[in-house]
Amino acid sequence: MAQILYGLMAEFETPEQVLEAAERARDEGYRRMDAYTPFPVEGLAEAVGFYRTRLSAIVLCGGLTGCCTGFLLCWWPNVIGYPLNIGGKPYNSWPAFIPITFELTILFSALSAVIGMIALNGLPMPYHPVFNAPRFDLASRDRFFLCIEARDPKFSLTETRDFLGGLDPVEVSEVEC
Amino acid sequence: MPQVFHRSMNTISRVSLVGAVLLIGGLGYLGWAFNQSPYYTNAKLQLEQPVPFSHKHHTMDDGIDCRYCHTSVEKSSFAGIPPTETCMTCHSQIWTNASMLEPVRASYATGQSLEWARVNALPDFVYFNHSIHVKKGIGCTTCHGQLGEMPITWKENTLYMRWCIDCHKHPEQYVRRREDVFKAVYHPPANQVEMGRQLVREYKIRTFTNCETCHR
Amino acid sequence: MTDSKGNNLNLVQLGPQADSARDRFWRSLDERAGNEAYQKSLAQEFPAGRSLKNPAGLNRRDLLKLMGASAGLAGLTACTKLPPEKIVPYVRQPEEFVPGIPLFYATAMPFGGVGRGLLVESHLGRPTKVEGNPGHPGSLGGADVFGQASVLTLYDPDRSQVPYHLGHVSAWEEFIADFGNALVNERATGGAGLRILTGTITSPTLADQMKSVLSRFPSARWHQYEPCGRHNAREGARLAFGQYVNTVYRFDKADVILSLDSDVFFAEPGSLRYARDFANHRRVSGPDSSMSRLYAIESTPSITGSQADHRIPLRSSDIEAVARSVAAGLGLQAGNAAPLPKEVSADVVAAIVRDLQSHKGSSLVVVGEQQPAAVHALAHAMNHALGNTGQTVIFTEPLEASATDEIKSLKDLVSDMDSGHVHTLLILGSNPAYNAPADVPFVAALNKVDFRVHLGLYSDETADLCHWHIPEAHYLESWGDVRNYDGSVSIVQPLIAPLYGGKTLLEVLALVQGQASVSPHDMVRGYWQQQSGGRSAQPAGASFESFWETSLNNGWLEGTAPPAKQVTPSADTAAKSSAQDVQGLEVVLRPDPSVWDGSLANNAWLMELPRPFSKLTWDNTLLVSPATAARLGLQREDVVKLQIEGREVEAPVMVLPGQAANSLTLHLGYGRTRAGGVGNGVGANAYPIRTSDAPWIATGVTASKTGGKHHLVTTQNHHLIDQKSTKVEEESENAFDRGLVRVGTLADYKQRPDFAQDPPEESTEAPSMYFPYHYTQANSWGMSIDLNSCIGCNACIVACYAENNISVVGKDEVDNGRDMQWIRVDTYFRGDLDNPEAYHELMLCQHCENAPCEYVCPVGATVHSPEGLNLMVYNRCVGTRYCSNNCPYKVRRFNFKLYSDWDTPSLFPLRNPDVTVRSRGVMEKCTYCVQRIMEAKIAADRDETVIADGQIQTACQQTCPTEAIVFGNLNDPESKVSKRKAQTRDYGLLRDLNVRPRTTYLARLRNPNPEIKG
Amino acid sequence: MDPENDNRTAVVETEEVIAPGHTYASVSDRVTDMVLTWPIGIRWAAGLALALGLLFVLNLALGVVFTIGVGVWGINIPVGWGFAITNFVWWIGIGHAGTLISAFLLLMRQQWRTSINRFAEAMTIFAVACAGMFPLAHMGRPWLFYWLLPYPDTMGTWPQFRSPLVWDVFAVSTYLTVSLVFWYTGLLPDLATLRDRAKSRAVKIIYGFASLGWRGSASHWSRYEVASLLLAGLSTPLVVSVHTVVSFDFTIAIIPGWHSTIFPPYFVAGAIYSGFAMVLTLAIPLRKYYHLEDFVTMKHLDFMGKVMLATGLVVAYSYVMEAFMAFYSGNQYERYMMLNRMTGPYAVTFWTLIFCNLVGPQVLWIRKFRQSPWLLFGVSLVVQTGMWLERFVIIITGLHRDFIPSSWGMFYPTRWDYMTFLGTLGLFFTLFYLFIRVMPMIAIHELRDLVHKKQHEAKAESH
Repeated sequence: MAQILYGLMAEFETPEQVLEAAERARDEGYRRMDAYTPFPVEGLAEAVGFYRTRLSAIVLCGGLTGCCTGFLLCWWPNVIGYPLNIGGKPYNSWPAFIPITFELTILFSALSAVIGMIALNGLPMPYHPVFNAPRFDLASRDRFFLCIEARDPKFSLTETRDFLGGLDPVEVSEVEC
Repeated sequence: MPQVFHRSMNTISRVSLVGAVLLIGGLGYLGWAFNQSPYYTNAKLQLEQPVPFSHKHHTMDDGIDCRYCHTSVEKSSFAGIPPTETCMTCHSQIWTNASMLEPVRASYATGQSLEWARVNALPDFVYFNHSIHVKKGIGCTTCHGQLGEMPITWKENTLYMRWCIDCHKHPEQYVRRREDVFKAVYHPPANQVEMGRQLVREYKIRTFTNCETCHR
Repeated sequence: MTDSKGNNLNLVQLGPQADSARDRFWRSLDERAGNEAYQKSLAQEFPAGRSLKNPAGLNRRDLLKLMGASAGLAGLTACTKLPPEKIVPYVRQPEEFVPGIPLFYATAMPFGGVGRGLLVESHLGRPTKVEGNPGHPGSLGGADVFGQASVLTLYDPDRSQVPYHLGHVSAWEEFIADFGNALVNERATGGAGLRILTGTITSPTLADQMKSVLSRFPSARWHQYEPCGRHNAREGARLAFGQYVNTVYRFDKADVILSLDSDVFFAEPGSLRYARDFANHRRVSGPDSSMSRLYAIESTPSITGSQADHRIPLRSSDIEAVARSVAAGLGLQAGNAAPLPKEVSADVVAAIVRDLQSHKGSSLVVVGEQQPAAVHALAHAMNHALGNTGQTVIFTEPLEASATDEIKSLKDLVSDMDSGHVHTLLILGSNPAYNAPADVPFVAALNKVDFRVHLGLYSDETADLCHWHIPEAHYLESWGDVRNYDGSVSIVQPLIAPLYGGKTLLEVLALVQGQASVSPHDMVRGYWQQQSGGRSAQPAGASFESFWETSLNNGWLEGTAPPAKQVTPSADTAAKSSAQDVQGLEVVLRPDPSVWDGSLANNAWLMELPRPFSKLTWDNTLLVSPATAARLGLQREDVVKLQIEGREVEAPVMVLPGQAANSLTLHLGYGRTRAGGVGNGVGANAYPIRTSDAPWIATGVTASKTGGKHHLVTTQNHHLIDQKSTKVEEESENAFDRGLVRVGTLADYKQRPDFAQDPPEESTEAPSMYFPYHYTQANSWGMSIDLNSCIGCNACIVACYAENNISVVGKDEVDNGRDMQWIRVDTYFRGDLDNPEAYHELMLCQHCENAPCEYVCPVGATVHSPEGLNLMVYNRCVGTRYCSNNCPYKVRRFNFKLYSDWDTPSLFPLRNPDVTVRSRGVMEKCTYCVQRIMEAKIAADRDETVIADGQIQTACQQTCPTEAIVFGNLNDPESKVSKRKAQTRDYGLLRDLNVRPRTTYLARLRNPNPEIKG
Repeated sequence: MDPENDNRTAVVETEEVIAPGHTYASVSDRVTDMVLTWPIGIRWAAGLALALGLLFVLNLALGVVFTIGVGVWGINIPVGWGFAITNFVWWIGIGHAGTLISAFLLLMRQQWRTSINRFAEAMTIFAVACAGMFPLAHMGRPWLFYWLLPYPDTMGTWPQFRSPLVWDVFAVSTYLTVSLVFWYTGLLPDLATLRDRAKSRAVKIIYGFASLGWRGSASHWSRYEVASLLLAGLSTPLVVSVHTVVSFDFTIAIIPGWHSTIFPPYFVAGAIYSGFAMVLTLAIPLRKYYHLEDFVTMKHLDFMGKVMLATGLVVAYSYVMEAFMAFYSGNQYERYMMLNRMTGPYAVTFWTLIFCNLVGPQVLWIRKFRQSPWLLFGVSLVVQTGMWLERFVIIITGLHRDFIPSSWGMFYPTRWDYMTFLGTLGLFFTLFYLFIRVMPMIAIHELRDLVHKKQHEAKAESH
């Protein structure tokens, strides 16, 4: 069959196994790989070569934007846009503007956190080659997968298959694009 | 095999996300556009009138002053709509049997009033006073448009509050010399703002944006 | 939201000639007369759905209908486009009309036959607002509730709109024909069968007409009967002087006043003037000012009594005894003085006597209409003995064109009718079928009259029994004249052509003389022209034309005031006493403070007006003193059956502090059956227990609980803590704890002029986190209310109704706590329950500089103007009611439902075009009459003048008979209001909240007699 | 397994946060089956029907309110706010527990949050939805609600940003949005599980879209965890701020009984109090009906009981301080208000609330009671009643007798008041019934994580 290969997928039964496998693969010099687990496994991300995310920075920017927006939203109409004498209070009665400033800060940061996370994860992505792996549905239940991708320079169908086979997986399967 | 979707679905889903955002924005814009549209504001709309009265003809060709018909514009909140007899002062002499003027003659004969369709209507909770605006050097055409160029009268502006407030905040951009107030066609001079500032001082124009100015 | 401004573009519809308007009504009526449903609705005279009692139409169908409308309005404010409007200009415009600028005309309102001078505001021929006429001797600019409310009666949709013949729609022309036939036989007999019944008539022109009628029909008779007229006063005068005279008091000269059961500041024809003189004479500008002293002995709390420095609650039938012992003290042969009632000690009487005697010529004894003629006579004797005659008491020729014993007059008429002598009866502007005394069988006798004609504003109880009913012209639609309290003559000039083709008495009398088409204007003018020939009714030299013009302009005729009359009471006056039964319970009948004798029962403003002291609306009750209530085991709302000589009436009980023990008060004017949609079936009709020999005080009464309850609705709760205890109720206790009402005696005040001041830590200068706003504009508005002058007459409330298009909500909604009055008269009691001091306090928006209502509004619908007004922008309001919650004075009013009447066309022209008519879901409140302020400001700016002090008057201030309210510019130290606020008596309510109210009060002062303890 | 005719006997109660013997597979299957394979039970359908009935009542009531006006309620001058605002505060308060469990306990690394946070968050969202309705419905002209939103209108005007009501708009909408996204984030992996476990293609597609194609990649998980932590960190101050802002509606006003600095903490504590009560009200029947004793264990009930006790005591302290300050302040208006509250026309409601919030819950001191589900259930209902009454008393007694005695009045609720309140219960339960059928009511991936941790601990002990 003339399907292009996405990579080789090894299935494991425990998080410890997949973690060990990932580290071993890394020592073997594989770089383009990813692990798929039903719950976050500590250290696994680092093992497959993912170190830090920019998410926090994004959220910080979001928060600051929200903060400024909030205050200006209250300040501008009251001081510039349409100043009115409200109960004898000064136009810029900033203490009264704090709640809205605060709420918008939270709102903006929260939204940037979620949207940032989804975007950085490249979602939505309903179609992904790994779903072609026959038993991949277990990845969201009780099995742990390690996939070495074909675009990895060191990738070779036979050697990689042997390498993965050596990590005593439940099985190793080819994943088409 | 757990694959549920075709690969094209990735593009589709992302595009549709972007599309949704654009759609919301677009709807917002449409709402705003509708709000400004003549359909909604009646601006620039020519209404059906019993007599196709032409301000252009009467003010420019005949050179009749606004106050000849709108008698109370300088002393009352209401500019005044001329009674039929005002029309007849001339039209008992000229165009005495123009068919277009039949309703006017009929009204004069029967005592039944002409029913004009209102062109510049404000909501009833808005209290506008013509006399003070005229006194302060705000010309007819500033709000009513270049009447001297209107064969059939239409509403020139939206008459939205935002529009009123704009002038109430920056009168210098609109005020004119008192002698020019009743010009049926008026184009502000190049130095409007500079002249405006000077007139604002001269006419003691204060910028009222407090509510009781118009709402009581 | 919409307002009636739309209408003022309909320039033609209601001009003074208003032809097209009249046509419209006739046409529509003709059309409707055809269909059967309308016939039925005519039968019961107030078509359904027109009832004002529930403007919001509380039955579901009406509601949904109305809500449809409100939904439309909703849209109007939300995102639908404005509906297309028409502009309908005049064909020929009256030159005095400038659209948008109101005109003012002087006229006079005949009330109980006597004139009240008025100045009426007219927008393009629509009278919208009644004010007192400043140039008028009887008004001096003040107006009372009846005058203020009269403009609503004019537009009352329930007024009769067409002549009825036997209950069917007919026409004036048909009446002329029919009446002509009836008169044929009368001419033959010289009018032997012709009788004319009117109320009290003071109009010279009318009298003149009547004279010529009687000369044409020599054997015809003219009868007068005024249910709440001044019968006893008249008879008292005749008892004392052997002739009828009119009594005029001069309160501006009276230093010591003894009031015997008299509500002289409310119920007299001259009340407005009396109240003004009294207030001015007591006005305190500083510690060196003086005050007159008022003793009031009365059976039920009256606004006069609330002003008294010493008030003694006493059964009306006991008062004569007190009067006699006072008279004896003054050295008069006071006849068989009954023993003093236990409530009054001899020392008190002695003290009063000494006080009176030490003020010979500057003292005054006044007696209320309720007291029998003998007491009136006694008072004349006392005033004479005190040398007050010509000083504080002036006598003139009677006001009545022909003063008679009206009760006897009515009795004669009825006996004539009964014996079948009467063939043609004209009942002109009165309603005897409802208000004739119970022992005068008017209704029974009426059926024996062959041809009965009724002229009236409403197709009322009497109209129902007559062959013909002719709609009467409202005084704002009529030409005429009328005498004022002092005998001077006012011209009644119309503000609008009769809306429903109503006729005046003059026209009917003219018709009797065969003149079908003579205008009342010509009659009045003609009469005075002819008079001016003879009597000196005009300054010499001046042409009648100019005299007439000035008279119309002034509202009254120069030089018509009759000269003072020298009369002395006959020696035995004091000895004449009325044989009054002084045993057991008494019931005192009084004209109602709102609907008077019942003729105003269909006026929704008056119906919803909280009655003084009880704050009751939409009812009349049996007022009972706490002690008596405890003794008889009566509770508020118990229905009680009163029985007097087989006559009986049932009424609910209201326990009222200050009511005299063993004296029950019941107000007349209720229980109408054909008043109209508002008045029908409201309250209990007291006339059935009213007899001709004791029209006011009925003794020998038995009161028994029926076991029933009737729900009473008041706008201010008085929770009596315990009827037997001596504590006043909870609300008042707190009011005084909180320093809302501040009172001192004149003596204390001279000692401590600043007794009313707040302690410094509670001043408006309390520290604030924010820098205060600086009111640097030329004007900065504020108000001062002198509690020492306010008599609590309610006129301000009705004035506010008319000026600000305030809606009536009906009994149920008032019960829900949703009355819409912008200004209210709070009443608090101090002292023991049986005789508490009562204090009136006007409560309206205080226009706080740090307004708590403003900063909580989410949309900025209520904000502050640079001139210190607390603005309410109706069209911006979304109705969260947060502002009202946060208003410490609770002066805001909310349209919980659609209260404004969008359905009744006849009410549209009533509305003030300068004030927005509020729609459902919108907050409203007192605006200091911002429309008047803006009008003046624009005018001043346009004409490059400045606003003079006093040029802007709020509606409440303008109508106030005692000038208790002053409004003006605080930035002008010379303005009246600044001067008042500079007084040491000035204090603000709840200043400790640091809301900095712009409305402040002058503390109340009392001037008790030091000789009288407690 | 069918909940209707379940033949298991003797439920095994456990002291752990999760019953022993569970594997990744068992927990996944157990929770997903409830959504995917269990048939619709009669009792569930009946419950939904009842809720829908109440929902109809809500429509009717709101229909009348919108056509006739808020005048159909018992409100008046002086009592301008009645049931509507009471319900608003009550619902908002209830919402708080959900966010607190999912956010605060997450930050505290509390394991016992795991099996209750999901439906607690759902509860939050539905409660806030109910709450959000009232400010709108109580307006005199609700069709103009958008004037409270800042947008460039044709009038050149803006909302009045000093008004607590505008703060409410921002606080509540922010709260709703953040709760929603937080909830959805938590759902992502579980939706993936549902997608993978679903049999029919249609269901797969639906959950497939909903899960955005989540595939559990290691890098995703790490970003996911960062995001969750940040959200938790943001939600915690948010949830505190929301009820603080709600309490501003009263504290900003000058009305005696409203104008008090103690309100913010007192309202937040009260909110958590009533919120946990609602969680129990939902959890206890749920665990019984769906046999979740393995996941929602005695330990959970015990902890929630303790939380209620703690917050209840804070509330009690606030009541005492409120009363004390009223007299200690020497302010005569405050003093009268407090006396009137205790002895006036509304004394009954006041003392009822004291019983419900102070006296009743003291039974929670006793461990045995904390661990008897039905008694706990009873207490939770009592507390919720009490908390509703608390808001009622604050609003009504504050307003009905304030500064000027002549304007004193009374508030008598009408049938429309009651119908509006019952109606929102209908809305709430309708949403909740639907939720438990289409969404995993327990966070599956967190359960797996929990199983993993438990295994670790087991190992650690065995070594």
